[in-house]
Amino acid sequence: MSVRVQSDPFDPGQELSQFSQLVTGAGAIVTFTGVVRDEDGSLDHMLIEHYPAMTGPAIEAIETQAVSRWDLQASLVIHRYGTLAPGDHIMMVATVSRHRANAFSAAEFLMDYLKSRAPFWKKEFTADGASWVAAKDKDEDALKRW
Amino acid sequence: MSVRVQSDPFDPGQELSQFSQLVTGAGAIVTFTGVVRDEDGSLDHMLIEHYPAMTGPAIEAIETQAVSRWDLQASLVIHRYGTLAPGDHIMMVATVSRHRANAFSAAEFLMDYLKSRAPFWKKEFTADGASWVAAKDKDEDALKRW
Amino acid sequence: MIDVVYFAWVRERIGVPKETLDTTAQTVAQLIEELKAREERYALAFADISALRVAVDQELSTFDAPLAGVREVAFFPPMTGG
Amino acid sequence: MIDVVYFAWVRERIGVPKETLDTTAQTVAQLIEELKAREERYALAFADISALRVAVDQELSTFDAPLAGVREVAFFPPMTGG
Repeated sequence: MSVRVQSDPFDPGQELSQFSQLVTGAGAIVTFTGVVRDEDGSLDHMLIEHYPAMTGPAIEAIETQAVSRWDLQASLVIHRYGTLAPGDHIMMVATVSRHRANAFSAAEFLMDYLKSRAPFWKKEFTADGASWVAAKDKDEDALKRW
Repeated sequence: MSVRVQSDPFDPGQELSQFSQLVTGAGAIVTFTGVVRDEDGSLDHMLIEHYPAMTGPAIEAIETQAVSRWDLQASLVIHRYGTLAPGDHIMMVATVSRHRANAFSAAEFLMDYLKSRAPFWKKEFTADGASWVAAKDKDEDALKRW
Repeated sequence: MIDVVYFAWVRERIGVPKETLDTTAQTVAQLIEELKAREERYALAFADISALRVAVDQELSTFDAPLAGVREVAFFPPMTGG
Repeated sequence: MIDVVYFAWVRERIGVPKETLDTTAQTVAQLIEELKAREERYALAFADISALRVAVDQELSTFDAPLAGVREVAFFPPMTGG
């Protein structure tokens, strides 16, 4: 189980290579990588703020739940903060389980919780100015299925 | 959209690195990697047989469905045949979409179809002899949700 | 003339991966009956067709599929990919 | 004495990321009332608490949470990670 909260970029491929070496006896590896999206070509950059004293422990708590609920052999969460440009990788989740359904469910669960329960806030900067990204009802609703 | 059926090993990390460069404007990349599992430490190796004239077209048909149904920007399926040892990577699926739910659903759909509809057959070799892996009812049932 | 191909334990029971047959069968089911009547190894391989799948010209099909114009029929157990 | 920290637009409205307060508030809700009474910028930031979330000692909490023994309270909008 590992959590990394960092301003530095990361390489999802390299992370998967390292992560897949943790797999012993497990059959299924799932990864999710989030990429900064430029909805309509107007995004200059994004600033991600977080709550350093809370971020790590909050993600660890989420990960601990996922590991026990879906019997994961290993899990990884990476989340960036600071300045990101369109196309940059924001975050990544990886899970390993004996069975594919568990690996998929755990990765989706982690994503849903990171969206709405990990203390990150995004501010978008466009030619028209800056604005905080509002939380989406559907992201909050996504938690209800777990 | 790409399909590779090969006996050579592949590196999931390197595949994800290359695949993630196809992402333009999309927000979510999901990968699934299947690893040869050694249920009880008795597996020596596995032999995967396939139907060369059918395998590529069958997977392409599945992928075409996934791309249109979940609005994927890109997708990748790699599946090995031949001799594999415990811990080897058997196959990999990657999907990219604007939204995470689509990328996850498409990857799970591809996996479920590859399990039961792509013409591969696994034979396991242990100290006690060799036997063909039987299809599981739950894998067939998994198709019903789509 | 039609090519018939076999995979996995079907191939092992029949003993060849592929053969070209001269047949008057109109459907896959009739082809199976013809084969079963031919030799014990076919009778064994096709004893329980609920345990078998068939592809006609490389597409998954059903046992009542017609063979007119078909070049290749494949018999195999349920697939175990992934 | 209690540390109060603010994030995102709450921080921007209040104008500081962190302050240490001497308060007699027994709950988070009472602390908010105390702050709102203090200055316009607080009244603005806390105008609609349904748009806010609170963490007490770095754990997500509720507005009726007691403050006895608490060292840090954080106010912020709903989170947008991922």
